[in-house]
Amino acid sequence: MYSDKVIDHFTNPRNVGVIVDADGVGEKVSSSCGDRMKVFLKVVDGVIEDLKFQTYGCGAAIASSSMMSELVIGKTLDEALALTNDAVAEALDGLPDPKLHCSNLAADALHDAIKNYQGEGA
Amino acid sequence: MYSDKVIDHFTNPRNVGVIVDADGVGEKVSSSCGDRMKVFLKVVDGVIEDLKFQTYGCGAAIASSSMMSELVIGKTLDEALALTNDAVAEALDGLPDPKLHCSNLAADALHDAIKNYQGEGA
Amino acid sequence: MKRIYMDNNATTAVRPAVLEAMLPFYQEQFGNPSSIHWAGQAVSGAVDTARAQVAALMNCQPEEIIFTSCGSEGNALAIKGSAEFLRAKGNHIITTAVEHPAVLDSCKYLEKQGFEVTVLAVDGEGMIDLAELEAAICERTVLISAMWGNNETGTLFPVAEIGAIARKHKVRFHTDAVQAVGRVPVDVRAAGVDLLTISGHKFGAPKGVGALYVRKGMGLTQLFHGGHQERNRRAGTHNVPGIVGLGVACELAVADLAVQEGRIRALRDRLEQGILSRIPEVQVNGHRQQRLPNTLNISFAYIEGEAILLFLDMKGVAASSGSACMSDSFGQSHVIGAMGVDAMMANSNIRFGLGLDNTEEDVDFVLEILPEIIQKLRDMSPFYSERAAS
Amino acid sequence: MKRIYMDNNATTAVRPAVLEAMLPFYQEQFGNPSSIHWAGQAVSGAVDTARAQVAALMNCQPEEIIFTSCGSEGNALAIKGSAEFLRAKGNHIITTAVEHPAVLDSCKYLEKQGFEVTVLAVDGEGMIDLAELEAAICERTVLISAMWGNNETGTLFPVAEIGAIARKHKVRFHTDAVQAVGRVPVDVRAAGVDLLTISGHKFGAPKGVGALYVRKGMGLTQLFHGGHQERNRRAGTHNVPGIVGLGVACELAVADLAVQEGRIRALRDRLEQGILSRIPEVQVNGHRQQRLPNTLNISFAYIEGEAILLFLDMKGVAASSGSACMSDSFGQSHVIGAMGVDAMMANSNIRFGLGLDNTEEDVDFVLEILPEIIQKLRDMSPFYSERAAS
Ligand SMILES: Cc1ncc(COP(=O)(O)O)c(C=O)c1O
Ligand SMILES: Cc1ncc(COP(=O)(O)O)c(C=O)c1O
Repeated sequence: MYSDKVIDHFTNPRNVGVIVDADGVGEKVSSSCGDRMKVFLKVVDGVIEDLKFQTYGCGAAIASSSMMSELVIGKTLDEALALTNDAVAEALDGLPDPKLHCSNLAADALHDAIKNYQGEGA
Repeated sequence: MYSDKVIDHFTNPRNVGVIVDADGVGEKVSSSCGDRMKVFLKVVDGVIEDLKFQTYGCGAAIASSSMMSELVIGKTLDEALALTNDAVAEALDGLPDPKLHCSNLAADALHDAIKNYQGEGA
Repeated sequence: MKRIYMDNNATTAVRPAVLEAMLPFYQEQFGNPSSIHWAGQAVSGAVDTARAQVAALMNCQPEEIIFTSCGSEGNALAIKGSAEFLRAKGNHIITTAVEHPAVLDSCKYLEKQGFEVTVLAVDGEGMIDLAELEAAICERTVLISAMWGNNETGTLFPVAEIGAIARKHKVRFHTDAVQAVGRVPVDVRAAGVDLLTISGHKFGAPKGVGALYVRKGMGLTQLFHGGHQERNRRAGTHNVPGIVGLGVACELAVADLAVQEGRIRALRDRLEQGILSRIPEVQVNGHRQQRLPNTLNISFAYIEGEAILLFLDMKGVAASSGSACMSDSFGQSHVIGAMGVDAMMANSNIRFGLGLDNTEEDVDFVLEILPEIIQKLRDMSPFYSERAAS
Repeated sequence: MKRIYMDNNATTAVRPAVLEAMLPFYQEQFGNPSSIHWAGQAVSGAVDTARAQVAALMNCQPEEIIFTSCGSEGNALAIKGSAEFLRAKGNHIITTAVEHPAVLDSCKYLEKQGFEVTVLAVDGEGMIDLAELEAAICERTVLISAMWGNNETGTLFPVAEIGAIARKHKVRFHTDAVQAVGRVPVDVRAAGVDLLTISGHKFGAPKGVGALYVRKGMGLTQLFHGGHQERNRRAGTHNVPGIVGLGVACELAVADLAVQEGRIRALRDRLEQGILSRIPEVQVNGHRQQRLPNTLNISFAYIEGEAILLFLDMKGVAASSGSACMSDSFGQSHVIGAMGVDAMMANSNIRFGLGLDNTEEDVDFVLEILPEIIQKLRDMSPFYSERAAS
């Protein structure tokens, strides 16, 4: 059902946790399945230096969160804002159709965190 | 599906044929399946001395005809008139439900032949 | 006693490669393909493979296949499911007088629900008239159901022409290909078919599994509700071993069409010619040219069919009179009746359905014993002696 | 890796004696039981034997058994077939909120056809209120459909009491016993049931076969039309190997009820107690006393069920969240939802369905790995850290 990459990221999720003094905090709750993701950012010179997440959800949601974190750490905020949910799913070698919506959490929560950071920094 | 007796009488039907100078001839056609039986009698002193039959029909119809012939040869006309379709089926160790009506031909055609004989003799 | 099976239109033995493919799915890979764990995932791939194999046989997309439990289910789902789904559009259905009871009785059921059914007549060879079909189509017509190959006579309908007419008038077209598949090429695209029924046990897959092709975009009201299986079109845990077997049988069937057209047709023709030359007053029922290569339906004057079958059976030869489903019901075949065959000939029709296991020796054995059987029964028949006397 | 299968409510492996009994019917005794020749007669006796075995299991007459292809078919035939048949008498049906989708969606279909459906609520343990049931019955009520054992929680309905109420009001009573049969005694006479559904693959028979008990005198409108099979109540060539397997599985099930009540219940209780004592903030879903002996449905606060299943799966343990049919659809279980379980607990429910093959070692292995899995997921969950913080 799941690709090897999904299984890998689900089994050993990267960057799980909280950043107590985060520069930005974002959150997304799925209206369809109740899955929930929180993203904590550390931003230095417009670059995401660190990112931690917490996820309540299925295997696809957890793997998407983990993959998202790998994709954006070290990237600029603009690059991170350009990350789409589809790109996360693609980086995982795809998700089963009924699970595609679970990958939506990851980019959305990330963007929410960036907005939170920018809103505060503005 | 069929008892051994049915198979035996079907495979080696007794008394098939015609009696050219029969004392009585009877016939019965099934309205439900088109099966048809003809009975030829030789009667001596009120006793069926010989009986031949011709049957167009399924295995059950043929076996019933044959069994009927065995049951009544040597019997008095009264005894033969008392023979029922059920008795024929029973003597064959029974017939499958949907084939029970096929045994109806035999006693009916016999009774028709006896009536034909009695009508002529009266 | 050697046993010769010539009733392959009733059912077939499961082919060795089919059974072999099925066996791992009873005890080792026994999971429910809807389950996400190892036991489920191990088998869901097998169901996908089988779906692709079935689709390849009939030239459609895998998603267009619904697995069913038998031909009767496929026909009921196609006909009732279409009629109910299209009810708002119209209430008229066209079918033919020689369809399998699964089709005819589904239509009768719909008549009670307010549908109007036109039953097309057939000629003496069991063929419909395409002009009559087209003339029967009206504004309210939502479905044409006409079989690919007839189960009693083997007559093949001109499916592609029916499909063209259906398409022209934008009417949905279902065909019961239960007897055709595996015996003649069946291509749903080329034939312009919207729904097509097959049943595994007629071509070397096991009993208890079949499939319905449903062209993309054709909505259907379900027969079984609940489970999301088969894209919500047919609930129920997948019959995994049966489905796997059906897939393999479809793959083999593609490869074996040449055998059907070649060796099996030759055996059937040998049997037909042999009977015609050895036994007087017989009549072949069905279309002379457009016929399944394995099927011979033949009537013997003056005698009754079941009696012939019993004698054949005692010699080890399994054949049938009309369809197997008829064998313990009364009355003559509605197919032979619709062809206008007279009652006595209709009552004596025997169907030989040849299969992959039959040999020339089998045919010759039947040709050797049959004249004697027929004569013995004719000698018992009042009709025969009356005719001889006249 | 050792594989531990604890999803026997989704499906079971075919039992060795069942498969052994089936095997001769694929290639040697492959005939159509409706055929009169040797090939057909050889198998029609086998179908009769199986029918008697199924009847014996549930204490009914063999003629009261209709062979089907699955539980979904049985439920659809019982519910739609009864409703349509009794339409003139009334248009009201009573069912419960925790039925299998095959029942609920059959009722929804009937709603579209003009039937009115009362769906009885359940309490926190998944139990209906008999007074509410009786109060729901009205003049137009033609059918009550209430399951024997729930597939997600194992909760057992008081079937005999429901039967008594149905009888008192002369309403037909159908029960879906797909999960109950083979696990608890199922006696249709004692329970006063009119229709009862079983599915082979839930108790050691193969997928693709089931049965519906139909009490003598209960008319049904068919789902499949045509063939005279099953006394004209279900057309379609018999799935002979499947039917033979179902018969043997029924015979074994009678003998094994003591194992279910004894060894399997003990294993289930060991698992339940073990989890409760090792992991905080868990909750057992379902009735404490009236429950299938093999079933444990349990929720773990703060985390989601599929993630738990995946980690179990990676350790070789197959379990399920809710019914297998749900596993690739969204949303929480309608059963757990109807019990009023809060959303987060509902999303984390795991069903362990124990079976004949499970051992004490299997249970202990699960008890060993589960706490770690739960903790790992909780450590990822925002809900858990928020709760810890508060
Ligand atoms: C209670 C219940 N009813 C009906 C069914 C449907 O059975 P099947 O999958 O054999 O159609 C199931 C199985 O999922 C079940 O658990
Ligand atoms: C043409 C045709 N349609 C449908 C059927 C019904 O198939 P099944 O017995 O698999 O339900 C048959 C088989 O008897 C058939 O020959």
